[in-house]
Amino acid sequence: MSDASPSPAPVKPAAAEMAVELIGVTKRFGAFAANDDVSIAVRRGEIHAIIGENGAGKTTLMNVLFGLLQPDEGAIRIEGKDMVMADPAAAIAAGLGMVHQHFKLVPSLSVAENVFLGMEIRRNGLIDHAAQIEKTRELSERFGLRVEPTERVSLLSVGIEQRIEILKVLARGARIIILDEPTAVLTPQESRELFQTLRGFVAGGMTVIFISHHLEEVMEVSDTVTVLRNGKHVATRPTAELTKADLVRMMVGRDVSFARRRRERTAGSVVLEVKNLWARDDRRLPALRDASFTVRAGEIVGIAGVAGNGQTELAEVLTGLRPASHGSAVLKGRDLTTQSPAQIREAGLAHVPGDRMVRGVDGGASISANLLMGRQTRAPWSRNGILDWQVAASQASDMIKRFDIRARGPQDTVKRLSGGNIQKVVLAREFTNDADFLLIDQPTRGVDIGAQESIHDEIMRQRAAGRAVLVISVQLDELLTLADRILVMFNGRIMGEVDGDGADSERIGMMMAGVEAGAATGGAAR
Amino acid sequence: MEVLDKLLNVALLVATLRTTAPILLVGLGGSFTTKAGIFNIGLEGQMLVGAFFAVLGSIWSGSAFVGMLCGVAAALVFALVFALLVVTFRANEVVVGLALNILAGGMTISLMKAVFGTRGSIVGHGIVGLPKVQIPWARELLGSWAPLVSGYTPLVYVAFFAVPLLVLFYRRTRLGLYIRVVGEKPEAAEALGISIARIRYVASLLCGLLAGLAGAHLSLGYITMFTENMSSGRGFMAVAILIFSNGDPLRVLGGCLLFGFADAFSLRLKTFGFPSYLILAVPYAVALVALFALSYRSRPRIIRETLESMRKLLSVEPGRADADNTPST
Amino acid sequence: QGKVSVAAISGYFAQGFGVSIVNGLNKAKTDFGIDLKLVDTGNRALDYEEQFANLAKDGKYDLIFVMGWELVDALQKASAAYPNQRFVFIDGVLDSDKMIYANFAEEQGSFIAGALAGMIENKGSAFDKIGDGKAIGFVGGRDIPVIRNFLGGYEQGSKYAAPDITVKPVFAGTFDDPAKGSELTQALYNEGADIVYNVAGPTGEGVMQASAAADKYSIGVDIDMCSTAPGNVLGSMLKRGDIAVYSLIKDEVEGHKVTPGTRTFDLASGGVELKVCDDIAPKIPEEVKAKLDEIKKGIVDGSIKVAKAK
Amino acid sequence: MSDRLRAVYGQLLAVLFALAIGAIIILMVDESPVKVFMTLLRGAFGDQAKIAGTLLQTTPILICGVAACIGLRGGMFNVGIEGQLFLGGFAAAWVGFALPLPAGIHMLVGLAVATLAGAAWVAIPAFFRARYNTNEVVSTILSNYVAVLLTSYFTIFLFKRPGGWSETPPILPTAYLPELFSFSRLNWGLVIGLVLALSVAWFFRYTSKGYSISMVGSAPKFAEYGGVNVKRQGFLVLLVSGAVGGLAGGVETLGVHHRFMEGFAPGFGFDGLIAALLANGSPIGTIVTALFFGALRSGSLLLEVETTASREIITVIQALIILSVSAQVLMKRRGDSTAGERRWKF
Ligand SMILES: Nc1ncnc2c1ncn2[C@@H]1O[C@H](COP(=O)(O)OP(=O)(O)OP(=O)(O)O)[C@@H](O)[C@H]1O
Ligand SMILES: Nc1ncnc2c1ncn2[C@@H]1O[C@H](COP(=O)(O)OP(=O)(O)OP(=O)(O)O)[C@@H](O)[C@H]1O
Ligand SMILES: [Mg+2]
Ligand SMILES: [Mg+2]
Repeated sequence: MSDASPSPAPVKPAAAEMAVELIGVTKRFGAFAANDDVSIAVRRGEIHAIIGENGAGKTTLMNVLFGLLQPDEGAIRIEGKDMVMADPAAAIAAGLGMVHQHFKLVPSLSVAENVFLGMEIRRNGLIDHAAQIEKTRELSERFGLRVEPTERVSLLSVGIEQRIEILKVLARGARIIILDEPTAVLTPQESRELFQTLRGFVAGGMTVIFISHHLEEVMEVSDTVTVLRNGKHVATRPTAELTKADLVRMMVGRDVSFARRRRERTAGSVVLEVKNLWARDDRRLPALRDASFTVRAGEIVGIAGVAGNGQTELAEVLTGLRPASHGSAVLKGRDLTTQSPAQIREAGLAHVPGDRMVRGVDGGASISANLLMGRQTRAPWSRNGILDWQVAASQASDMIKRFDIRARGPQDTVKRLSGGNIQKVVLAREFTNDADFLLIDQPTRGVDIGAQESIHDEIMRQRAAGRAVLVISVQLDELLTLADRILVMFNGRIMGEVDGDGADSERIGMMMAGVEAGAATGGAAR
Repeated sequence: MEVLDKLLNVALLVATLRTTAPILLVGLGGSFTTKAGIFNIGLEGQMLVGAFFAVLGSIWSGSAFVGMLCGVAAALVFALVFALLVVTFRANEVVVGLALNILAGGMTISLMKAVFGTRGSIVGHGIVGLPKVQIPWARELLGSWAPLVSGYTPLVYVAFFAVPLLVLFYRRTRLGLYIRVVGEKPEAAEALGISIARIRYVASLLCGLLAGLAGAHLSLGYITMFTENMSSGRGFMAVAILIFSNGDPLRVLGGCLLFGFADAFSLRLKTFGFPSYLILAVPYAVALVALFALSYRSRPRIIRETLESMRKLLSVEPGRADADNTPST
Repeated sequence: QGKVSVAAISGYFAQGFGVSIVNGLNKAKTDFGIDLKLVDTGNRALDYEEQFANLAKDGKYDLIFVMGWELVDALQKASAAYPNQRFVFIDGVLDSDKMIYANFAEEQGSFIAGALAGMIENKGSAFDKIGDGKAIGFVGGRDIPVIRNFLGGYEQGSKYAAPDITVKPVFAGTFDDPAKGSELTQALYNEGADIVYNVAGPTGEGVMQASAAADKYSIGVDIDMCSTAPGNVLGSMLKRGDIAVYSLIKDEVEGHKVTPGTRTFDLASGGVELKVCDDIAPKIPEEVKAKLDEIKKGIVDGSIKVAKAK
Repeated sequence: MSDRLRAVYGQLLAVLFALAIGAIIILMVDESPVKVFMTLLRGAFGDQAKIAGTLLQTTPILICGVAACIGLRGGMFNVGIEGQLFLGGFAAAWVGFALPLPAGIHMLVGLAVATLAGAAWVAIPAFFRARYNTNEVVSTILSNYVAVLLTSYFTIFLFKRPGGWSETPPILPTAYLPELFSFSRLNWGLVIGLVLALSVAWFFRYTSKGYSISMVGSAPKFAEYGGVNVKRQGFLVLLVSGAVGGLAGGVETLGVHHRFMEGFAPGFGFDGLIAALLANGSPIGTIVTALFFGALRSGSLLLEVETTASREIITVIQALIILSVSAQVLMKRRGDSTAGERRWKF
C-alpha cells in the first residue's frame, strides 16, 4: 500500500482507517528540498517507524506535521480530515502530540507545572497548583508512567524527563504521538520499558510514530517502517516483510557491513593511567566517582553508558577543561589534573569533543581557521607569533581531500556544512595532530551510516599506528565494533569492564542501568 | 553615639524609602524583561522620556494623573521600539538599549528647546505634581514613626505594593509563568505554541509601563520639575540590581533598599563635610561592590547546591550502595 | 551707524543666572532692535574653540558675551586669534586686557542673605516655622570657586549679624539633580537648620521644593524665586545679569563703543541685591530690617569688608 | 567578499533611512532639513580648518572605538571606556604638570601613564569577569560614574590650579603632543589613532595571539578546548581595551587641552563604543564610523551658530542611525558578527 500511496487522490476508501496522511509534502530551505514530495500514510493503532540517514528529512517532516514548519507544497490529513497545521496549537487540537529529540522542559518548574504548561488549570484567574498536581498524579497512574508531580525537573534524570514529556502529550489528549529519536538517551532497559508503554498506547487505540537510527529497535517494535533518503520517500512497508539488511540498503542505497573489525592484539605500553578520579559537574554535584583504568598504546578502550553518567565530565577532566576533585590521570608521566588544556595538548592528547558545535568548531569561521585551532602557535602555521594563512589554507585543502569533507573549499564557513561534514572537520584536525593519545567522545553522533563507516576506519588506522585511543559513545554498537575493551559507566562510576571480543550487550546494558555485573572482570574497579 | 543618633533615625528611614522608590519602580519594570530573557539596558532612557512627557502632559492637561499617563505612554513607545528591534529584528540588546538611551537624552533636550525655548530644566510653567497621600490613622497609631508610612506621593506606595503583586504574578498567573518560561527555556515555550515573540513584547511593554511610572514619579512625585538627564544613572543602577537579583521581585526590593539606603545615608554624611564628589560616588560604588560580592561564587546558589548534594546523598545513594555491595545477576 | 549685532555663548542659559542674562539680551533686542544670536554650548571642552571661531571669524558680531569658566581657555585663544573682536566675559576677570569683564560681587549679596537668615534663625520659635536648631543651611551645586564665593559671603554675613548661629554647608556635587537637592535640604532641616540657601542651579529647584514640602524656609538665588514656594521663600539673592548685559548693549547702541576693562556689578551699583519676598516681608521684625539696611550701607561705603573666597 | 559588500550597502541604506527620519524630525522642530544637512556638511568639510576640526573630533572617537573593538573581538563589552578615558586624561595631565622630564620623553611617559591608568581602572571588573563571570557591561557602566567623580575629586580637591576653574595646572610644553598643522589643534593623536586601528586589525588577522583572542570572542568554549586560556585572554582583552581607553584620554589631554578639566570629554567613550559596534568590531571599519561621527559632531557646531536647530538634533540623528543599522546588521549578517550575537543571557 505504501509505495502506491498516490498523489492527491480524490477519494480514499479506507480514509478513517488512517490516522495520519501526508500527501506530497515538500519543504524547502532556500533551494534545498529537505522533504521532496513525500507521501506517507499511518494506520490507526500502529507503531510506525521512520528511518533514514542523517539529513534525510525525518525531523523536518515531523515538524511539518506538527505545525512547527510550514510545507511549501502538500497536504496533511488527520483521521480523514484535511488540516492546515498553522502552528503546534492546531496540531495539538487535532489530537497530535510530539516528544522532541531534545526535551523541552523548564528546569526550574515542577513536574506538574511542566505537564500543564500551556494549558494551566486556573481558578479565579490564578494557576491552581494543587489541582495540577492532582491531575498529573492521576495521569501518571493511569498510563503507568511513574513520576512525582511536585519534584523540580532540574533534579530529575533523562529517563524521567522523557516520561514527563510523554505525560505532557497525554495531558493534551493526544491520540497520535510522535517521538523523535526517543531512545537515543536511554539505557536498553529504559528503552524496553518505553516500548512497553508505547505498545500499551496502541493497544488502547492510539497511534505512535517514531524516528530512530537503531535498526534493531525498529525491527523489534514497529509494525510499519517508512524509509526516507535525501528528502525523498523510498518505501513504506510492514516491518515483518523486511530484514535489517533491507532497511540499510533502502536507507543508504548500498550494502554496509556491520561486522566487527578484525584485529590483532597489539596493546603496548601504558599511555594513560587514571587512578581514583573524582570530579563535580556544573551544579557542583559529584559526577565522576572514583574512576580508575588504563589505556595502552595500540588499543581502543571504549566507555559505554547512558549520556549524563559522568562520561562528559571524565572527558573534560582528561582534557583539562574541568578540575578534578581528587585522583590523578597520568599521560606519559604527566599528571593531567594539574595541567592546562594547552599543556595537555602539548603532552600528546588529541580530543574529539562530544558536543561539536559548542566545543569542536567555531561555526562562523572558515574551515582553515577551524583547522588551525590548537596549532596556532606552532610552526609551520605560525612563526614568531605571526600566522601563515597560506600554509593553513593549503593544509586545509589537503585535509578536505583526505577526510572527504564535502565543502566548496578551505574558506567555506563551517556552519554551512552538514553535521557529518562538521564532524569530519573536527576529526581531521585532531587525527593529524600526531598525538599519542586520542580521546574521542561520540565519534559518530548524528553522523549517518555511510560516514560512520569511514570514521570507524580512520579510528582503526589510528590504532594501527600505535596510538592509545579512548572512545566514549552512547551507541553500544559502535563500541562493540571498535573497542578492545569496554568500560561501562553508571552514575559516575565505572561499573565494570568487558572484553571487546565476545562482549555481551545484554550484560553491558544491565551495567549501564546500574546493576553491577557479577562476573565483571577485575581490572577496572580496582 | 550622638553622631549615630543623628545619622540613624526615622528621617533616614523615610529618606531611604523615598530614594528607593524610583529605582524600585524601574527595577521591577526591568524584572519583566530580565525574566523574559532580555537584557534591557535601555531602562535609563525609558525612565527619562517618562519623566519628560509626564511633565509635558501635566502642563498641558493641568492634571498630574494625565501627566503620569503621558509619561507612561512615552515610555511604552520606547519599549515598543526596543521590542521591535530586539525581538523582531533581533538586533543586539546592548546596542539598541544604549542607542535608545542616547535618543532619550537628545530627544528630551530637543523637545524642551522646541517647546519651552530653553534647555536645562523645566520648572513652574504650571506643572502639577502628584499629591501627597496622608494616611489618617498613621499619626495616632505610630506617633513619631508616622512619616514612615504616611505622606508619600502615590507612586511610592505603588512601587512597594508592586513587589508582592509581582511575586504573585510570577507564581500564580499564566502570563507570569510564560514570561519565566520564555526567559528560561524558549524552546519549551515554542513547542507548546506559546509565542516567544509575543511574550517578549508583552514583557517589554510591561517594563515600559513601570519605567514610565518611575519617570513620572521622578518628575511629578519625587520632585516637580524636569531637568536634562534627570534619571542620572538610576536606570543603570536598576540593571545592576537586576543582574544579581535575577529579576526576582523580592531580591530586587532588597537590592533597591540597599541602594536607597546607601544614597540616603551618604547624603547625610555630606552634612558632616565629606567631599561631595566622593560621597556622590557612594551609591555607584556600593552597587559595584554588591555586584562583585554577589558574583563571588554566587552565594545563594552554593547553599542550594550543597543542599541538593546532601539530599541526593541521603535519598538515592543508599540504594546504590546496596547495588554496589550485592554482586548478583 | 549700522545695526548692532550681538552673540552670546554659554552652557548655562537655562539656569538661574543664565536666565537673567537671556532676559537682559531679549529686553535689549525688543528695546533696541539688535540682532541677537544665542549659542548654547554643550559640555565638551573640545568644541569650544571651533564654536568661538564660527562666531568670531566673520566679524559679524559687535559684541560676543561669554559666560562660564570652562569657556575661558577657548575664549582667550579666540581673543588672541581675532584681536578686533570684542568679547564680554561675564562673572569674572581674566588676565587679558583686551576683553570686557562684567564682574559680580555675589559675596556681598550673600553676606546680606546670611545676615537675614542668621537673624531670623536667632528668633527661634518666636518666628513662624523656626525651631531651636540655631543653624542655617547652604546647598551648593558643584564645589567650585564661584559657589564658594556665595558660601563665604553667607558665612560672613551670618557671623556678623548672629554670631552664635552655625552654618551647615553641603555641596550636591552636581547642578543637574534636583532630587538630590531635595534630599540634602531635608537632611539639613532634620539636623535643625531651618533656613537653607540654594546656590545650586537646577539641583537647587529641589531645595525650593523641599522647603515647601517640609514647610521650612529657603533663600533663592540669581533670579526672583519667591513664587517657587510661596510662604517658604524668605527672599532671593538677585544677581542681575540682565542689568549688566542690557546696560552694555545700551551703551553700544547709543554709540558709546564698549571698551575693554572691568565693570563691577555689586551692591552699590545694584548688580547684586537681596530681594525679600513680598509675602514674607511683613513678618520680618523691624529691627531686622533696620539691621539689614545698616549692613547694606556698610558694605556700600566700605566700612564692612566682604572677602571673596580665595 | 560580496557578502561584505552587500553588508556595507545595507548599512548605507540604513543610514539613509535614519537620515530620512531625522529630516522629518527636523521639519517638526521648524527647520529646513536641506539647510540643516548642508550646514552640517559645510561645518564638517567646508574648508581646511573645518576638515581639521572634523579630524580633531574623530581622534578620540577613533581611539575609544579601537578600545571597544579590542573588547568586542575578545568577547568583552567594555562600556567603561568613558571612565578609562577620564582617568587616562587625568593621569596624563598629572605627569604633564608634576613630573618635569625632557621633551619627548615627557610626552611618552604621559601617554604611558594614561594607558596604565586606563588598564588599572578596568582591572577589577576584568578580574571579576574573568574569574567569576560577573557581567562586565554593568560593572563597567557603574565604574564610569565612579571614575568621573573621582577625577572631579582629584581635580578640585587635590590638584586644582590656584585661582583656576575646575582644572589642574597646565602641563609643561615638554609633554605636548605635537600639532600637525599650524591652522588647527589637530595633532599626532590622529596618527596614533590610525596606526592603532591598523595595527589592531593586523594583530587580529595575522598573529597567533590575535587568532586565539578572536576565537575566545566568537566561540569561547571552542577556544578553551583548543588550549587557549580563556579566562586569562578575557582578562587581558579587557585590560588592553581599558588601556587604549586610557590612552584616548592621554591623547586628549596632551594633544588638545594641555590640562585636565573636570568633565572635559563627556560621551567620547560611548561614541567610540557605538562606532565600533556599527563597524561590527572591525578596527578598519571603525575608522570610517568614527570619521562619520566626528563629522556629525563637528558639523553640529556650525549648525548651532547658523541655524536655530540645536546640537541635540544631531544626537537624535546619531541614535536613529545606530538603531536602524543595528537592526540591519543582523538582518544581513546574522551570526557572522562577533558583536551582534545575542550572548546576554542570565
Ligand atoms: N531551518 C533549516 N534551515 C536550513 N536547512 C535546514 C533547516 N532544518 C533542516 N535543514 C536541512 O534539512 C535537511 C533535513 O534535516 P532533518 O533535521 O529533517 O534531518 P533528519 O533526517 O532529522 O536527520 P537526523 O537523523 O540527523 O536527525 C538537512 O540537510 C538539514 O541541514
Ligand atoms: N520524580 C520522580 N518520579 C518517579 N520516579 C523517580 C523520580 N525521581 C527519581 N525517580 C526514580 O529514581 C531513580 C533514580 O533517579 P535519579 O534521577 O536520582 O538518578 P539518575 O538520573 O540516574 O542520577 P544522575 O542523573 O545523577 O545520573 C530513577 O531511575 C527513577 O526510577
Ligand atoms: Mg532529526
Ligand atoms: Mg539525574
